[in-house]
Amino acid sequence: MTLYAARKLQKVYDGRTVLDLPELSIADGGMVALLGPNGAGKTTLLHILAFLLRPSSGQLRFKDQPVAFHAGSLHQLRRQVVLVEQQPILFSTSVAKNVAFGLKLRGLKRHDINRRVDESLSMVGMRAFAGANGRHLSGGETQRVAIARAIACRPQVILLDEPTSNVDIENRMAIETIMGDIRDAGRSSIIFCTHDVSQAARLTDMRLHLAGGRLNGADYENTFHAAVHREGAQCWGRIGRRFRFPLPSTSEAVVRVAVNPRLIEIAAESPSPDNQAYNRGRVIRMDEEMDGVRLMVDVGLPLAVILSCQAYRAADFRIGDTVFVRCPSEALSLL
Amino acid sequence: MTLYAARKLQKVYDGRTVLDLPELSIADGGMVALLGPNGAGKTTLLHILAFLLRPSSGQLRFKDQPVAFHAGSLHQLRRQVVLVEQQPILFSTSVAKNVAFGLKLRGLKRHDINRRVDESLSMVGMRAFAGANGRHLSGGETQRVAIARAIACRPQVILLDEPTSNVDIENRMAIETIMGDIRDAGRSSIIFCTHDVSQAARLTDMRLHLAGGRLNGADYENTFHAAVHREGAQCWGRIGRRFRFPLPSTSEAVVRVAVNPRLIEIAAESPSPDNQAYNRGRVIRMDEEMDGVRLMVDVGLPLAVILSCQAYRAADFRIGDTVFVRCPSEALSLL
Amino acid sequence: PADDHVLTMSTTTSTQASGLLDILLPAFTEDTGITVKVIAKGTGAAIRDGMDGNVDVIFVHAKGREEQFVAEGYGTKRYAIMHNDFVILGSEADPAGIKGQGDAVAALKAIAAQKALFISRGDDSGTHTKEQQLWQDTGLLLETTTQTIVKKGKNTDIQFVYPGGLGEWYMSIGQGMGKALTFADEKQAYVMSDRGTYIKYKVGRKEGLDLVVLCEGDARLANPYGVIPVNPAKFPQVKIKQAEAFAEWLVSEKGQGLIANYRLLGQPLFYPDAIPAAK
Amino acid sequence: MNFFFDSLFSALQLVFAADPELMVIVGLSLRVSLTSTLIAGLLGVPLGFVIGFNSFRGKRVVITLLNTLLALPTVVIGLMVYTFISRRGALGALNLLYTPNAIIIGQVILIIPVITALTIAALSRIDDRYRRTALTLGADQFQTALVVLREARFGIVAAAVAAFGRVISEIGISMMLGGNARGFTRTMTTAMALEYDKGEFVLAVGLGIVLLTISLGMNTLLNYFQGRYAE
Amino acid sequence: MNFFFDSLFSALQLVFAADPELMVIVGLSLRVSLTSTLIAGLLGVPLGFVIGFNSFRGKRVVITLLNTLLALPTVVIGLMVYTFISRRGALGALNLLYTPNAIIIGQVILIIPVITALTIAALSRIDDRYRRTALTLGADQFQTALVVLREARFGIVAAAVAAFGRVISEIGISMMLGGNARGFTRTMTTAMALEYDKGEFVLAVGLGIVLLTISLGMNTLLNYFQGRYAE
Ligand SMILES: Nc1ncnc2c1ncn2[C@@H]1O[C@H](COP(=O)(O)OP(=O)(O)OP(=O)(O)O)[C@@H](O)[C@H]1O
Ligand SMILES: Nc1ncnc2c1ncn2[C@@H]1O[C@H](COP(=O)(O)OP(=O)(O)OP(=O)(O)O)[C@@H](O)[C@H]1O
Ligand SMILES: [Mg+2]
Ligand SMILES: [Mg+2]
Repeated sequence: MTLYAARKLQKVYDGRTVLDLPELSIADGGMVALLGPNGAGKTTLLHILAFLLRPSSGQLRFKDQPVAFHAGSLHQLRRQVVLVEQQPILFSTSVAKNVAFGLKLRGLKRHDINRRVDESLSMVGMRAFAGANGRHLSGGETQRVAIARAIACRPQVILLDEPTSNVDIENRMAIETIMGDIRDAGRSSIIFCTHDVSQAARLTDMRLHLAGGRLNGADYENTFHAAVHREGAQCWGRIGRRFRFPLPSTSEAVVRVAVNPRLIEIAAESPSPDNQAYNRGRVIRMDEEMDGVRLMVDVGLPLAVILSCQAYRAADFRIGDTVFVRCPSEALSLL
Repeated sequence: MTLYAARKLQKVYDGRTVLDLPELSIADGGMVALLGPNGAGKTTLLHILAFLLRPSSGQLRFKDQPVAFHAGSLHQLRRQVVLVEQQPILFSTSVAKNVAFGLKLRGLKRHDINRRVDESLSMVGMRAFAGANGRHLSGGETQRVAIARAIACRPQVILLDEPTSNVDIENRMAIETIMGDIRDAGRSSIIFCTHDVSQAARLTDMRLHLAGGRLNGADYENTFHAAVHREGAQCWGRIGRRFRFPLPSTSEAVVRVAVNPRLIEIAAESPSPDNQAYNRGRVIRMDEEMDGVRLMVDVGLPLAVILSCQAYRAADFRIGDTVFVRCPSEALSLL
Repeated sequence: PADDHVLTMSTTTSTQASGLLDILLPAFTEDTGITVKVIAKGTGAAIRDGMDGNVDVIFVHAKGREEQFVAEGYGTKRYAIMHNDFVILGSEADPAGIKGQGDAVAALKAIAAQKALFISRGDDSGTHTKEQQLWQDTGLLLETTTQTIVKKGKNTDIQFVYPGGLGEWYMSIGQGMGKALTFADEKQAYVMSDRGTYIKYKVGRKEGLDLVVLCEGDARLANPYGVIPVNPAKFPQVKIKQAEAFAEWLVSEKGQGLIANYRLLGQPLFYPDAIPAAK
Repeated sequence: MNFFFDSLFSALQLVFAADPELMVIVGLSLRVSLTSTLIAGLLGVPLGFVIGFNSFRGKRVVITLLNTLLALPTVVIGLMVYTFISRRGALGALNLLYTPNAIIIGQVILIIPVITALTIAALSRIDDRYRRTALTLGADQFQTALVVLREARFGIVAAAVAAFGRVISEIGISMMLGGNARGFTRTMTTAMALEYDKGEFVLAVGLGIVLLTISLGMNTLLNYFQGRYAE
Repeated sequence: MNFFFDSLFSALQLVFAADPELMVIVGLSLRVSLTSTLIAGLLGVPLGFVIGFNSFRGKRVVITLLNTLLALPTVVIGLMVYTFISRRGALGALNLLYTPNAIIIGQVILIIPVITALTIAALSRIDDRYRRTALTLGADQFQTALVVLREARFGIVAAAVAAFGRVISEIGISMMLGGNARGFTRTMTTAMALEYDKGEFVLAVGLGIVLLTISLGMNTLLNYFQGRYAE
């Protein structure tokens, strides 16, 4: 079953189209990460998927049924989907009552409510705060209570908008574990936004990349503004202070490019020292990815390069090594 | 000159001491990171340093002058310090007017104001939004404008509360660059909170670790709740599902421990397979640190281990390698 | 207008509401160049205004209290200007059967005997004072309530006299004449009113009244109006010259004539007292 | 000053004498004002919600009209209601005129715009996230309104308090529709107006002080319950 | 209904005849009410800020007292002011009684509690981050208040509109302190009261309709400027 299927979904604010999805389909029972730069439309999309925002045009189907955004029937749909906002807000009452809110609405018995409230708060490490006033919590505490409040409802779909942005390291792990457990138990589908690419990689097998309101295959991780200049017949793009790469001809002065981290060439030594397409850099970080290793190369700015396991074993890069990277034209997409 | 010097500074809410600093001193002209778990008191401290919150007791000196929190003179002090809140708010007018606000108050000429507004917005990549309404921006956009609004004032001290929590990758880099430039130019001192340890490591040489309102030498990075159990005479702590380590005797069922990442022992093979103090793990990430390399080892939860450059070169760990880690008692602090 | 060409007068609402002042004042201003600033309120409050020195002259209808006002030195002299008369009104049905009754006291007795609904203004106005007198003349057993208040630091009693049956058939509404008429009309009850207001309400407006005059002509039903300049000996700022000019003008042939000729739909409302034959 | 002390002492005497007539008047005033405030609240708060929560064409026009109705004079309300409920009016048969219920009808009309306009203003600054959060946690429209109401309670209580103050101190409607009949429809304010007309200023202000004392009592009670509720 | 149409047509006739007396009355009403609202705003809004912004012992008591003053009857205000400005009063020499200024004094007293209480309510839901942000960007107390005021403008304008509605439709004070002297202190409402006294109900409501029209005009203007300002 498809959980969500959208066609020609658009959201327009003051004439500006901030979300524009000709086609989108999300399967039931999985965990999906929504990635993309600020203003990409991630929050807007989540609000629509939570049935809280009416799209300007287009169709949305939920579990194969069309969603009628103007009708009163939304209430039934909303019961199945809970959103945790990017900057969640707690009702100005106790933390426990905040978490109990959705449970009371679902008609649970007092006893069950208390149990679930305790359970959910323990999961996010906020049980000690059950009696505290929701308005006086710190940023990360608030975020964690909001997550507890959502999962306590055990909805079929949980939408999380940057759920760990203000959460400390220990609890970030705890929340990722909760998300993984929920996915593994198949209880709920989870869709979440994040700027933490490795978090997305760790947790999900489906990642949607939004930019400028559109879905694109291009990798969000290496999305940059590049200054364009011309040397003879060749167009060059420059990112940051020194990273340069050949560009297809363009008349713009600044372009937005996405560089596919899997198609970047990386070598321990420059094949020809004069080749301007090769940029010197240092390996500053390495991360395990689902099917390989992500290197972060400092070329004046951090560039992600993903190597397959074999390529990584073969090349044997170490932290601090000097490397040379080149962006072949097939790695580039102009946005 | 010391920028801030605090003695016996406390903040108490409803009988709970959320900040308790017997002694604190921050030098002028540097960049300081404030680390610590949620609810540690980071935001509270920043608010006090911004002269926006009155401590419950104790003394604060700013540039060697005592700060009189009850007096009207605060206005003069506040002119020198600008805070960007954890969840910043923009005035409900245009983005440009938001950024111009502090400049107008400082009596700049219209022309200079426009220039600086442009400049600051460009720095955070929000120039295209100058005319947009501040209330309708996305989370990351808001955060970036708030940073532009603060740096436009060119204050002597900039306080940033998790400045990049909602910012996308490209702009996170940009903001780190701006912070670095400001530090390098020696224009302003910067004090910022973050949960991103590598960001703190990259940018600063002084890091303050807060936990439960107190400064402690223990490393924030490896701070965990550990379940205590007893096997014969020996006390063991367990973190997550399987990571275990010997503990000094304690009567608590759960303790909070900090594990110093520089004192953890790590080896490619377990010295004795039966030694329960050795935990099997996988290297999932490596990061360049100021004076070494940080390994992230998945032992059921991510444990940071910092190696010196030589040790790293010598051990030659790779991503995906299986390793064995042990926490000797000198690496542990009970909090 | 310059300050000494403005005269401030407090008066009862009836003189204003009847429309008489709209005839008198423009003529007076034309003759003398003096503008009159009219403050209309309840009789008690109007007299009070004079006692507080807020006005230069008062124009009211409560003969007893006016004489007391002069006697206590607040006013210089009472000028008798005009009178109209009171009538007792009721519905056509006339449950107490007082139609044509020439004796007001007898009419009230009949109403009380029938316990027919009677609306009293109950506001200490000239009309109310007159009504209370008539009730006293009936010799019926009257009731009194007393309230004690403090005035100038001393306890003072305020008394309120009414026939038995308050709230049963006797309604005390504490409002002006017009409102008492509306109230009585609504309840089809008996009410005592000055003729001027009655005519104004009965025929002067579209809504009309379903009340008719049942008892009239008793000498005790006369309703005299007086004008009293405020005493400059008490309040030196009083514009005594203008105030006297106004009073003199009202009792002059011109003023008396205007009063005599003021008619509403052909019915005279007031009868001049200084020159009864004025035309 | 003398005058003020006279009034104060008169007020004290009235209260200590526990003048039965005064008690009746006070009781009526309270009953009428509380009922009007309650009814107007039950109508005006939801109305404010409907207007404040939804965006529709002409919303600003509706708000402007509401603001205009804040200037509805009591005489107009009194006369309009009068024409309906007087003997000759459409509802004459109900015999409402010169009863406490007539006052209530007029006062409700008087303060519905007040409560509605102030409810809208109170809602205007309630973070939209409260509404969204309630909805996403499974609340229906009504439950969501309750959540927002809870957050806006300070403003809405202020609206109700302002409305109550307006009606308990109101004279025109009580006079015109109630009729100030002694023992039946005489309220604190019509009694005061009467004493004023009679020139008994001390008594008028004395009654006013009694009225303010009652209002103080009501507000103290309210404050007490708000305090307990906020805990 | 007939009655209503009669009144409507009378109102139209009054307006189209551009009766000079009516113009004077309308002018005075507007001048007095706008002045009172302005003065009360200049006093009440800052007062609301001082109370709302600061936390001090007895704050709740102060708010309770303010709420009590919302029930201050016009008769009491009228009489208190009267005793001060009447000839015998402390300020008798100023010759204020029965002038438009006397009305303004009384009306200002009437609505200061309204504006103050509603300002406090409007501030209660303004996010404290606005204040902090203004302060940290270098604003002094006053500039910070302006920032918060700007954010709370909807609520504060609502307070001012409610206060304006209150005074322009108010009768008691205008009557007692103004005296309803034709050509001097006759306002829309006292004229209405007079017509009502005379039994000219149609004319009274006609005047009321004119008054509402003026109030509509004022609110439309306000809405227009608010709209422009919000851009
Ligand atoms: N109510 C609104 N009116 C006008 N523009 C809006 C409104 N809400 C959002 N936008 C714009 O729509 C775009 C998408 O916003 P959205 O919040 O969905 O971004 P996002 O992907 O969640 O970004 P972030 O990573 O910063 O949270 C932004 O550029 C924002 O300025
Ligand atoms: N007004 C308040 N009343 C009561 N408790 C408060 C108040 N403000 C903060 N606290 C408590 O003080 C503690 C410290 O809060 P603070 O906001 O300083 O934490 P923090 O270190 O910034 O956390 P985070 O990483 O989540 O932002 C928290 O536990 C919080 O619940
Ligand atoms: Mg977002
Ligand atoms: Mg914080």
